[in-house]
Amino acid sequence: MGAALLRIDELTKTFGKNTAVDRATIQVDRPMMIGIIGRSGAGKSTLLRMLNRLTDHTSGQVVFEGRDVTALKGAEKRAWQADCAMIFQQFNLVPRMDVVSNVLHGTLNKRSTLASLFNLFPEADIHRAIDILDRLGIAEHAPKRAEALSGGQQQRVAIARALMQDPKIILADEPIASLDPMNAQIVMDALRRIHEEDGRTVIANLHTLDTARRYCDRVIGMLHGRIVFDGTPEQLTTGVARDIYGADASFSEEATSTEIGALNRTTRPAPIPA
Amino acid sequence: MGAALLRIDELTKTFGKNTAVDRATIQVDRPMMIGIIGRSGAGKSTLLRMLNRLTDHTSGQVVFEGRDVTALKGAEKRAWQADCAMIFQQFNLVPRMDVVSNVLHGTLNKRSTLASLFNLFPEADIHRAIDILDRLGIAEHAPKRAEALSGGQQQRVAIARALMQDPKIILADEPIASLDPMNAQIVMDALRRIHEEDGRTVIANLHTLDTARRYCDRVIGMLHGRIVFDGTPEQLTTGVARDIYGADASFSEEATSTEIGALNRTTRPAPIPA
Amino acid sequence: MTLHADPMTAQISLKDQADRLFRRKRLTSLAIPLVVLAYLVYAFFAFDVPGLIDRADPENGRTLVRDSYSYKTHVTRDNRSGAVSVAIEGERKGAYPEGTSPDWVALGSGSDPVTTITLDGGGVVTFGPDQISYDIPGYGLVTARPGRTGANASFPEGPLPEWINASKNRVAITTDEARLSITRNKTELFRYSLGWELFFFTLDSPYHGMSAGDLASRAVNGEAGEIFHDFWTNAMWRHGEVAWALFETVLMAFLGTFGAAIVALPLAFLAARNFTPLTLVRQLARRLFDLFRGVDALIWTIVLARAFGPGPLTGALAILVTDTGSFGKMFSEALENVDGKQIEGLQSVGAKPVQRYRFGVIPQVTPVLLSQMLYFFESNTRSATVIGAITGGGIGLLLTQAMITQKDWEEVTYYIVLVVLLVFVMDWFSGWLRRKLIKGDAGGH
Amino acid sequence: QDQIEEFRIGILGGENAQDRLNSHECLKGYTEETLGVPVKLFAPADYDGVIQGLLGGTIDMAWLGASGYAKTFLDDPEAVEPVLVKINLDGSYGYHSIGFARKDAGITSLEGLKGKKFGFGDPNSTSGYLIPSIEIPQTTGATMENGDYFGEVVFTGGHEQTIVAVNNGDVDGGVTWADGQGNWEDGFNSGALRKAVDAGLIDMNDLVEIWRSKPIPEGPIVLRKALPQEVKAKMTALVEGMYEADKDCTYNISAGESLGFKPITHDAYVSIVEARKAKSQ
Amino acid sequence: MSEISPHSRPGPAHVRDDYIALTRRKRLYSGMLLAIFVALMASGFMVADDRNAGGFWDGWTRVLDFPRVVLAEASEKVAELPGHIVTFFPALIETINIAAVSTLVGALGGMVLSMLATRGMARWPALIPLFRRIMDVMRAIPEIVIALVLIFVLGGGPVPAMIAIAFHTVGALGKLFSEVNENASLKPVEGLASVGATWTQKMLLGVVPQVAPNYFSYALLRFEINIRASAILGFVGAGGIGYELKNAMSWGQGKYDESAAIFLLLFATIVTVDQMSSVVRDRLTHGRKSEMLA
Ligand SMILES: Nc1ncnc2c1ncn2[C@@H]1O[C@H](COP(=O)(O)OP(=O)(O)OP(=O)(O)O)[C@@H](O)[C@H]1O
Ligand SMILES: Nc1ncnc2c1ncn2[C@@H]1O[C@H](COP(=O)(O)OP(=O)(O)OP(=O)(O)O)[C@@H](O)[C@H]1O
Ligand SMILES: [Mg+2]
Ligand SMILES: [Mg+2]
Repeated sequence: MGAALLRIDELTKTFGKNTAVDRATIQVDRPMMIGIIGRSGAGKSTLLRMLNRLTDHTSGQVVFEGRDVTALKGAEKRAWQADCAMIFQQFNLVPRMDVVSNVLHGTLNKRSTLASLFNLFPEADIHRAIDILDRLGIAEHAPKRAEALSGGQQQRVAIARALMQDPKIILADEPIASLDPMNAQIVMDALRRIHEEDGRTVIANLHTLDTARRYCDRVIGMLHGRIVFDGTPEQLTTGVARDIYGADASFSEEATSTEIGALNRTTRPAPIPA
Repeated sequence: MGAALLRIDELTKTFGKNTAVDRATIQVDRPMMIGIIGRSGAGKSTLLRMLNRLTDHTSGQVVFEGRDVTALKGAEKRAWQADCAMIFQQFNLVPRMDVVSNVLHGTLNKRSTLASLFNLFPEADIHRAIDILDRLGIAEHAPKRAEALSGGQQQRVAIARALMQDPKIILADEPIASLDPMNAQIVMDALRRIHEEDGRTVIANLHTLDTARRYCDRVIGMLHGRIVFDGTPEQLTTGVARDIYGADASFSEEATSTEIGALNRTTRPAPIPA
Repeated sequence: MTLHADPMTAQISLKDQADRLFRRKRLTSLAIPLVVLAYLVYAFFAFDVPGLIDRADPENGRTLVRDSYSYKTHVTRDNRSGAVSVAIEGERKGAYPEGTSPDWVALGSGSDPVTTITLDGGGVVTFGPDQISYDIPGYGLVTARPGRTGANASFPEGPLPEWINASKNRVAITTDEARLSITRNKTELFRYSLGWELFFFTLDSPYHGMSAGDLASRAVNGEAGEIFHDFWTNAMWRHGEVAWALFETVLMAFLGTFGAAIVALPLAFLAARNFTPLTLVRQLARRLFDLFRGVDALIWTIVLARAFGPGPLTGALAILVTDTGSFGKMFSEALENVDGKQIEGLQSVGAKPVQRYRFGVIPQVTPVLLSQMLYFFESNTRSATVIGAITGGGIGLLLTQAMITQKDWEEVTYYIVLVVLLVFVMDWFSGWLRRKLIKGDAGGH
Repeated sequence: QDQIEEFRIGILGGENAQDRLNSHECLKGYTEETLGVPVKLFAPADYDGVIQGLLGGTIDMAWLGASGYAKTFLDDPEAVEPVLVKINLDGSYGYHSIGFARKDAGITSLEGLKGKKFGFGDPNSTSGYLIPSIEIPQTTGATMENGDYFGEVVFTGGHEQTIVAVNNGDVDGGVTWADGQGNWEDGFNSGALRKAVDAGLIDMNDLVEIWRSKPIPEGPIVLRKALPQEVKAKMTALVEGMYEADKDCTYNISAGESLGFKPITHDAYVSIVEARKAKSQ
Repeated sequence: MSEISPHSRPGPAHVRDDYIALTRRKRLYSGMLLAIFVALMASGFMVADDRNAGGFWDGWTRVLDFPRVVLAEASEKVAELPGHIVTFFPALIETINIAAVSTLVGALGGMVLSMLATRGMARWPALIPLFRRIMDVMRAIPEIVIALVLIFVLGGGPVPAMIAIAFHTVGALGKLFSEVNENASLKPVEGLASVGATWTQKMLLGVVPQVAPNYFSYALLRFEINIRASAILGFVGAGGIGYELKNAMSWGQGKYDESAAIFLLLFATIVTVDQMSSVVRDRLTHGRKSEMLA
């Protein structure tokens, strides 16, 4: 894997006078699970959206497997988006359509426009979609409408759609922020398993420290659009966390936690190896 | 105090086949603060609503100061309602109207419909409303809309409305169930103070044992519509509580507690004298 | 603590504040009804209600109400030839064949030339060869000898009651049971009877006057076709044509509404901010919608009638044009309110723009659009009644024409009942369809 | 262009739409027989509906009022041509505009209406508007503007409405049409008053005649000029011969007793056209 | 690392078959639905075209004939337009008055009826279905029918139109209001009931403050519709601008300039009210337009 898998080079995004992402530089050499943490407004979402090309960058470069992703246009850009799945905090499914159809949307880029307009997906794809749903434990909901599912189930449908894309990289923008602790755990477990079993790179924005520690191989901390930390979970001490969150001494890690049992604990839990 | 102040006699309410209140009999000889406890669905709300005549009873009788309250109709019924204030779990204020108006609604029964429609409340009433609000510590919110207040403040407005009625008896249906522990305490303190200072009878449905113990002179336990306990807080042992809640051995008192600090405690608190 | 330096003064100022608040509230709560009242009083006089009440003719109302549930039989004598004819509503198609009459009329014949009419209240009217008479119970006998010199009527002693309107050449007597008018040329008696006469069969049908049981047994014996034919082509009520008219009304609403939806959908994209960034195009589309909407369907009807002539198509097109305006506006609003998250989700998988519309927009807006269309379909059924009155189609034409001639109130009643039932059915049907389609999967497949 | 696929007949108001359609069923049958194409009948709600149809070429034949014909002619002289006119029992082809009022209001002539409310019928009606609006000012010497001679001048919408409005006292006087023959107490032999009397709506004892116009020519049956010559000839012959062939049908289509239809040309309506043109200035 | 719990669930093969069967069925249904709709539209069009005097395909080339004639005359006499506008302004005021009064009366009636027909608010709960039916009937009868009947009894003029529109408005607004009522919280009502308030007090103090913005917004929308309705009723003799428009229009050539002036007035009014009311309504709440144009 000599050359870098993904190289983000001085990537910058400004909204008017406001610099949302400021010369972010990250290099990923092998598939791994990366967590990005930071305060609200730190630029995490903007960074991921630039990777997926949902938002155009201002300057800098993203190179994936030697290809300049930031320079792509039209059909090529869409082909890259098909290779780079994105999972959203609000799931961004089509709520009135059934689960399988939502998953099948992952193949839209590969299908002719006309066939897809009439919702004509090949049977093989339908089977694969159901297999993926089965892998995520929600196959029995296949014929239901997405809106009829709980948040955690919907997020798993979104993951299934991402898997349906057979992507080279999966981006997840706060995938568990709208979920209760129980569902959050299921979703994070699923993402981790996808990384481990399929060997895909997963980059996830996370708003809680302990989730990042628990699931990620590498943690990147952002503050005011800049990358202020990049290391292993073990290197992420409370002091470093305080810097990232720009918090004062009253910062308590539990305050950001959504993990089950956090309320019952009085001592910090031992980090669980990912 | 020879004759009973309030006598509830075999009062029964059935909804279809379901008996919500089953031959409840209670006698109150002097003004006191009474707590009614019981599981959800035990019939507590129905009992209070029958007292206020919001719900019609099926059989039995309620006699207040020698008058058969359950037999009243039309204007007489409304006059009784004016004498018998009710406080609700959800406050039941008019959210879009200001606090003073909400309090003044307590006098509606005494005012002509037309006058109340044109907001022709006597100045003396307005002043009294503000005095009452002041007594409850929320006078400064007087001109605000009720919906702009926090839950605890809204419940105090509801209490103010009740006081405005100058009632002979105050009923409170789970007055603190929607409140956080801090506000719950303020509201219960207010009710207790009203009982003590004005000598009014207060009957409150409560869903937590410790509140009942802490504030009431007498506790009534209901189960499946029947009164299964009637005694002093001291007589209310954990065993009795278990009967009332129909709980199995796993019953733990904290599970029902909302009191501040409950989460921090590991041992049962010493009962605080009312 | 400095804020509450003196709790007493703080409270007094609070009370002042509250007093002020209530003064203001009183003012508004008094002012609004007063303004409304003042406006209504102004309107009362602007509309000249007092004059109207003064002029209103309750008799017209009574005629109307009576006509709506009863019919009148005319017994007419030509005073010159002496011929007597009997006809329901005085119409040719309701005429009794020569020499026949209802049983309360004893027609004169060669031997006894006097026609005797026996009324319910005991009154008897005779049409003799020279003399007409009406024996009015509780009043007396009125006689008349109409001829060149006038009606020549004579009345019992005393002043004329107000229900007799007599002049030299014309006498009209209105009693509860009948109305008799005598002029030089003609004598006519109207007798009111309950019901919608000839509703099922006209006099020339063999089935007239037959009981339901008889009809049923004949229907079973193979006459069902004839019976239905006689009913369906009833010349008095014309059930067949009325049914066609009802159908035409629904047809106008149907074509107009759904045609408009088909036209408006693409235009709505042009008028939606998030789909058409070009302000000029958007404003153009919106003004177009305003024009279509602002001109009422009725006026479009007049404009279109020149090109398409009278008929249901013109009505349907008028509805189509107006509703294109309404739908265009509402659809574009719905499009502006679409949830961007779904579209973004599709964008993130690399979907083409058309695919994004298909899966990100259409499923979202379909239920909104569909329910709007069905609402309009229902209310357009009602509008089509009015439009039909102008373009010459549907139940509306029958209704307004029957009203304008001001005599066939029983037909008016019949049509109103039908219109109301139709609107009810459409209301129910559109509600049912809406629930069905929107709950079912309207978006996905 | 000398072929037609269908023939469309427009029928003017005055009667219940269904009655109108019904009384023309016989004509429809004869026409289908004569022309060999399907025939459709249309009964729009007002004069204007038929006129617009003739102008737009969607109606081929209609029996117009004189003023309606003038309107059609003024809009487009090439649209239609008059072919036949109804002949009254006395051989004339005219009728009158009758001004009338309530007897109990004490009005007996136009003088009595001074400063009062006056009602016309439909603006396109000859007897209900055009002729009285020209002849009445000649009598009164003042215009028909509001407040000039009459206090207020309104359109009631049609003959039937005028009669009801006068009878109710909503307007103090109005004009409508009648043949002017027969007796007042019967509402004359034919016309709008007669229909109202027959329907039991009014009692002629309550009303008085206050004005009568000069004879107004009966409106023509018109055919669209663009029709093939052969069709026009056939239709004219058909209607003209109707009185001989089928008296009942003649009664139906001429709305009462008549001697059938006789040919007529545009010349008979020149004065009406001029009158209407003058009104349009 | 916890496993994704593989509950007891049907095998994917089973799910697959079910899903594919379901999809086929749905596709069939929606295909059928679409086919029926297209067939209805096509045959409906053909019937209408056949029963019309002029055909669609001949007619649409002449669509602009009439507007052209009107505009030609109007532009010829453009100098007279301002004068006409002044002349017809009082008629416009009358039309607006008819709409305003009937909206007011209709809104008041609709308010009372809707409260009587809403569960939890009704004065006589047993009569709820009765009041609902009353509203349905009031909504179902077209204004023009009531107006014509009243013109017969009362004579022409604004009052019959006002009553007719108000009658219909009561039904139409009543239905919308009762939907608003269903979403209103009954807690304040119960709170007022507990102090012994009368029904009127409960409704006006407990319900009206909650629903007033929605009521107001619907009433405004109705006002807009009623202006059009009152203009239309002028066509059948109910006075106002519609009466003037009809007379001018049906006279035709010679008065097309008047028609144009009246039309301009009416159109400007409708657009103004439309814009004003949508601004106000947007500020108050989002009204549902679709249900209104009844
Ligand atoms: N479309 C936009 N237009 C203008 N400014 C934007 C836009 N999107 C983001 N920003 C700004 O860019 C900065 C970074 O936003 P971003 O959403 O990336 O932060 P984040 O770390 O994802 O925060 P959060 O945890 O709240 O999602 C913020 O200041 C935000 O206000
Ligand atoms: N309006 C009603 N119609 C039918 N059943 C009712 C009604 N109100 C209450 N009930 C039933 O009566 C029983 C007693 O209800 P009630 O509300 O009095 O209980 P509760 O002790 O107040 O419970 P909670 O703590 O949930 O308020 C329950 O079974 C309930 O379902
Ligand atoms: Mg973010
Ligand atoms: Mg309860």
